[in-house]
Amino acid sequence: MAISYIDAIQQALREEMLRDDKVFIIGEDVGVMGGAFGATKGLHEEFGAERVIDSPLAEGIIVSASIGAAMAGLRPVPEIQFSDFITPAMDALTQQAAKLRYRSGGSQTCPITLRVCYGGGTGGGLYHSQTNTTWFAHEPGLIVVAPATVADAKGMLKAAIRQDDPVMYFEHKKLYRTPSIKSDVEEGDAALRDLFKCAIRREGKDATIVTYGYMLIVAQQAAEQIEHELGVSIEIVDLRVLNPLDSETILESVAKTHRLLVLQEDHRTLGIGSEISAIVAERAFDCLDAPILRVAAPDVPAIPASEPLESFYMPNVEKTVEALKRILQY
Amino acid sequence: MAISYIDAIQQALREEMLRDDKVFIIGEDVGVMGGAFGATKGLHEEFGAERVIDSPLAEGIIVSASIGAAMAGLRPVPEIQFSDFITPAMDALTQQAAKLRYRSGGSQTCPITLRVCYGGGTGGGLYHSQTNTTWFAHEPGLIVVAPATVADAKGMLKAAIRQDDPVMYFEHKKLYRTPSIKSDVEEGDAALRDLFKCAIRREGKDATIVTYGYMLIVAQQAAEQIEHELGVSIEIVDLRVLNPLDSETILESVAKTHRLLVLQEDHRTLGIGSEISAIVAERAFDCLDAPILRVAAPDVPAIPASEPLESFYMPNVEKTVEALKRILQY
Amino acid sequence: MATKVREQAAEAAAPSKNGSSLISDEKLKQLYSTMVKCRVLEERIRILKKQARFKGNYYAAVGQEATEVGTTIDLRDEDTIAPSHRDFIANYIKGVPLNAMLSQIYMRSTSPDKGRSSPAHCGYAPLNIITPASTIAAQLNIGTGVALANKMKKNDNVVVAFSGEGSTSLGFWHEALNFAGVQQLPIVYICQNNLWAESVNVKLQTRVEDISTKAQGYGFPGITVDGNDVVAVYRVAQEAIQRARSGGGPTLIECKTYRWYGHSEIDPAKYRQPEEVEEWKAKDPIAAMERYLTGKRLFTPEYKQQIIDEFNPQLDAAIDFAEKAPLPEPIEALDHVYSFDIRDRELHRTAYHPKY
Amino acid sequence: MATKVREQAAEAAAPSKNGSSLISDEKLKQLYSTMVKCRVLEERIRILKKQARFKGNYYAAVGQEATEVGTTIDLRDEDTIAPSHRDFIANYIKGVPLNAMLSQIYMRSTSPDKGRSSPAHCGYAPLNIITPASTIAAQLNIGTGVALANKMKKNDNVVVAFSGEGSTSLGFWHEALNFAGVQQLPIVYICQNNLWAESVNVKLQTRVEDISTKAQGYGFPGITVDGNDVVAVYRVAQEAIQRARSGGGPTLIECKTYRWYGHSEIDPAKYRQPEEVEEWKAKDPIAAMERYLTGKRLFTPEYKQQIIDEFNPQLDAAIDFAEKAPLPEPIEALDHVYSFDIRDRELHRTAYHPKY
Ligand SMILES: Cc1ncc(C[n+]2csc(CCOP(=O)(O)OP(=O)(O)O)c2C)c(N)n1
Ligand SMILES: Cc1ncc(C[n+]2csc(CCOP(=O)(O)OP(=O)(O)O)c2C)c(N)n1
Ligand SMILES: [Mg+2]
Ligand SMILES: [Mg+2]
Repeated sequence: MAISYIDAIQQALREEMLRDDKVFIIGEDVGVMGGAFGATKGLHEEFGAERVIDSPLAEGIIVSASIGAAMAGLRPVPEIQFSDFITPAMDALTQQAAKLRYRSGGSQTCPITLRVCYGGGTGGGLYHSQTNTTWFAHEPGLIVVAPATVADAKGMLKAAIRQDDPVMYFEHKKLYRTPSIKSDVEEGDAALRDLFKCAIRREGKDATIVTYGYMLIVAQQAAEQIEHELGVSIEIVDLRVLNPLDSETILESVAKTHRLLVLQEDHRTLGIGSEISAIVAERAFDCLDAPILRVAAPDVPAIPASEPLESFYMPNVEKTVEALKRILQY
Repeated sequence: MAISYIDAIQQALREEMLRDDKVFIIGEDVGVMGGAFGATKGLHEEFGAERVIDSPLAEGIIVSASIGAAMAGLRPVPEIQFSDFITPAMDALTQQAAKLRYRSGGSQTCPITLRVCYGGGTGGGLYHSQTNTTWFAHEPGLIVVAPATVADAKGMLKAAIRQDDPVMYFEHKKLYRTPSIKSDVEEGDAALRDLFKCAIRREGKDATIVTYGYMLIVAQQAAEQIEHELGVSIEIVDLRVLNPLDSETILESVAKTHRLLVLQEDHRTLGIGSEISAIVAERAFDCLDAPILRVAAPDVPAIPASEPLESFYMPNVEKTVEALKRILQY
Repeated sequence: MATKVREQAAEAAAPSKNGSSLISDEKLKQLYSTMVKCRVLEERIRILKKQARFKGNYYAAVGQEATEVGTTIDLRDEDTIAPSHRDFIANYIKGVPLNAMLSQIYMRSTSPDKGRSSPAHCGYAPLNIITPASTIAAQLNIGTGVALANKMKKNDNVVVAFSGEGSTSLGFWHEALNFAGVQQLPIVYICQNNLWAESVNVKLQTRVEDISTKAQGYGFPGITVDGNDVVAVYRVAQEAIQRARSGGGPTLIECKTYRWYGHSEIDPAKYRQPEEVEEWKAKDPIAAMERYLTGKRLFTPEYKQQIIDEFNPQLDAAIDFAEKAPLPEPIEALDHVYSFDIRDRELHRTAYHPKY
Repeated sequence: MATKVREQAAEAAAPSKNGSSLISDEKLKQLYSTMVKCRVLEERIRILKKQARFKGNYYAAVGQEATEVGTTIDLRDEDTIAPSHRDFIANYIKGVPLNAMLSQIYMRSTSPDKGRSSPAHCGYAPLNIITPASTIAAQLNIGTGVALANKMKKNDNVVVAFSGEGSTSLGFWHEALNFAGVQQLPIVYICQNNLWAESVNVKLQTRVEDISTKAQGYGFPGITVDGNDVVAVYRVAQEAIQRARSGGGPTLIECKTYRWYGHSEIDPAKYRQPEEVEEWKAKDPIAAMERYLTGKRLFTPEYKQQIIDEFNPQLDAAIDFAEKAPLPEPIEALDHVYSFDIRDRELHRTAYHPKY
């Protein structure tokens, strides 16, 4: 039976906690309440307060205590309620988790899986809509993933918990209950999904859209519309992983289509699209028949709350189609 | 008489404190000791503990107290002793300083000038060599500058203190006392330098190197070597400002030389070079006769302390010349 | 340095040791009437929310009015307050026009922030009210910086900074109070201990009984007061504000109180026992003040009705104003990023320029 | 819950209230001899630095040996320590081989971290010593997580986490202690209050007299002890470690002590008065212990000489080992980023692939 993105997350957590009693959850409101959005629903009742810890209101210790627990052999799955509030954990993530293995010459490691709820378009406003993936995609030592499908939501979370590295798992709040993406998922190990490769979500030959997260839905709608309008075919690459990037899959797609558009919810400057554009301009220059365009939010500090401001901010199908036309007709 | 980069910083601070009694300094060891490197030498004696505040060991409050003081009409010049230790101030910088004007609809502002000592190549190791400019170059609302010359060190700091926006001023520790860049500087307002444009440090027609900070020296040496070897001419663009970027100057240079190399001390992924490459691939595609190459550090968590590891890590003249040849002979 | 840990309401209501006189009848009535108006205001906002007449979330302080009123009512325009998501009504108490506040609720172009922040996150520059981020405790640190500026400018303005008990777990909270202690800043930290941080009970935030104990680690007075006794809160706050104005340094005031409703309008608050809620509703700060005033022959039901009847039309007018006010223009999303305009750059940067 | 603020050396040296017996003569001599070896070790490192025989900086704890030895000496291998930049010698006390420690100083491929961290930042996985970042206080938070794991695993291992008084100003420090209090974790926080954080005096870090007072805000015992009295430190530490092992929760121990030299080997420490330095050198923990042992007829100058004469050859051998040990291969800079290898990707990613 088809389940939602957030149910897939809950299932993954439950299965991994049943499989390995070293796995535990810690975060704000993850226990009694089952999470601000319900991702940990029922786990407190099933596994108890010892393994589903309602932490103090302090993201720094949520992550750094997880690092220490992971060093000591446990498999913590901490949660950041909103990506907007990840800043208190910035040192724990970039200076400790990302660098512990490196600074100890491989003798000390911290396999944590940090779930981060992110993304806009829900009217959440300046501080309940942020992305902030760039800060961490920039940090070697961290694995950063952002599933866009229900199967990935479950399978990548399970794989992340089993991965011997610190993993940041960005879950888009607007995908949590989107009916259109609901799908069946497998159980146990069969549900595991790869943690390192991009996925081709749609085959095409005239242009490539690289995107991730909720924007995958926008990309698919834009592709359909323009294929219908202009009779072209668009390839869609779902990044899935933001760090370390799977350059090969992207380069191969561009080598085939000769045109690239990057679609990101983040604002333009130094979003993940900048890196993808740079990789292609560096390594697949000869394959390009048009400039690499980026459809992104404008460079403003955050997503304003008032409806007209938010919709002006968000990348959408219309903006994507327009940009696609520009490179197709170039 | 020619002065050093760090003396230029000290002069700028002193002149601005004499000009405007709303200007004050706050940070770790900035007072009695005159700063870890001597940038605030003599100011505590001259202006007293009230205007040169030795703060507690807490970067978060150093920056956030400055934000509040700036809101109340003062002109704080806080200091972060090493960019490696800026993480406790991540919220203050990205969620408060960068967003205050925006979230208050322009009714509240915080003109602070945060001096950040950054950069490697001095044997400082993992935690005394970091760059971390990407985190802030990604944040609209912040102005991020990184002077590479003595005149800019003085003039941009003075201009930053007078600018009605939060400015992050990244000073490269390896430039502090480099004899080769010592130069005369002007006094008072005459010393002011622009805060928004790139500078062409060397005119050329066959390829453009875009760089900033200490790497400007490397770029110049590489350019000389290759001009001598191949009889070509290289244009060097000194970014000076990392946020908001001056795209026009870069695009014009590439339109002239048709070849672009970005040289950055930061590791490759999502360094400022990614954005520059993306801008050019997006807006000057037709001008390009070769792929856009990036000379950058490898994607590892930080700069290791042991000498062979550090020199493997650092971008240098040899790596730059090799990359230049690749695009020139393309 | 001696640190006071508990102050009883009774004691607080009596003439205070700093010799200040008893509170005037006028002031007592003002404390009461302001609480009533705040209650009416927030209960109305909750109805508007249920009617889906505005988007976005709201965090009601219903049940905590004594704390908001007792701490804020006598502040000067030049004094700064640093509110959290919970302290929308502090804006009203400090004197923000209802039209501006309701425009904030409706996120209209007429709001103090031109529709950028969420409904409850209200600031107001003309009265030195810091526009809050959602980041818990961040307002304390900025407020601490304002206090530093006041000290450097040698004026006698104070800062009143609000936070909840959950906020005390954050490093920000610690860095702010520690710095204020070292610098002896003119600031009063109001911690509204309403027992819950979303679904998390105070027992999971800290091992201490009284949040005020934490002041001992910073070297300035910490006081716990009955946050539902507006007279006690007022007295304690006045003493702390006086101390701050006269260079005596910071104070941490813990107000033990309770939020009647969920964390926000979308929170059913299933994590709380109904008994607990009932117990605290019985300690309604408004009813308590009515008993106190009745004892002093200062209260009649008619008096209360009169306050409400006078306030409702003002509120209706403000709601009407806000509902009729225009939303921001979409393009305004590009404004107020820097001191200079970026519309042009943003509107044209994506365009491909064949001129190259 | 009652919080103890001061413990006198004398009292500490006497049989402690938890009935534990007097400290054996053997233990007293071990405390002394270990301090002597630590002193010899660090004074030698300082000479090597002056001779420029290794690159990078060093942060000597000379003058603070009583604190390092008294807290660390009786820990089990399974116990974890979280050192700061100042606690290099804690590695020796816990049992790290000198060859490994000197390799760290020389940043050789034979160092525990294969030459990545700076000389003083030494960790050692086999003995559960966390490799420190330079980020002040960060080791406390990671150590707190290890304590959480020990609690969850229901073993009786403890964590001893070190920090200086300057570290107490950081939010990290607060979040760690607050969480340990809520969770009643098996951890002992050792704060070495040596009066200075680089050039900043403790008076500018906090308004309180005793750092141990801060424990009151976290609901567990805080104790201030004479950090130059190794017996007092040992006794107080043993009590705290016992309490932690038996599920009694965390303790904050403030050791009042002093670093004889600059913050690091490049710091002339001009910001301190010579009198202050002299005063503290007169309180040399080693000399103090010699007096104490002499009173017990356990000390002779020959005994001291013997300790030094036995230790020096070991030290010489370790220095020789380190100086002869190879530096890391340049390419190793690409290792230990992830659990998987990235050499290939890094070495080839910049190359342009005409295959497209
Ligand atoms: C740094 C940060 N983390 C998490 C949140 C999400 N959040 C919003 S309010 C809240 C609880 C606040 O509790 P408290 O401080 O007691 O204030 P109250 O809501 O009870 O007034 C949380 C966790 C946030 N806004 N900021
Ligand atoms: C977060 C952070 N900020 C600044 C520094 C630079 N720094 C290194 S040691 C030090 C002083 C530490 O003082 P204290 O905690 O008292 O330890 P001590 O050196 O006295 O042993 C400072 C400011 C740092 N390492 N980390
Ligand atoms: Mg609360
Ligand atoms: Mg110290």
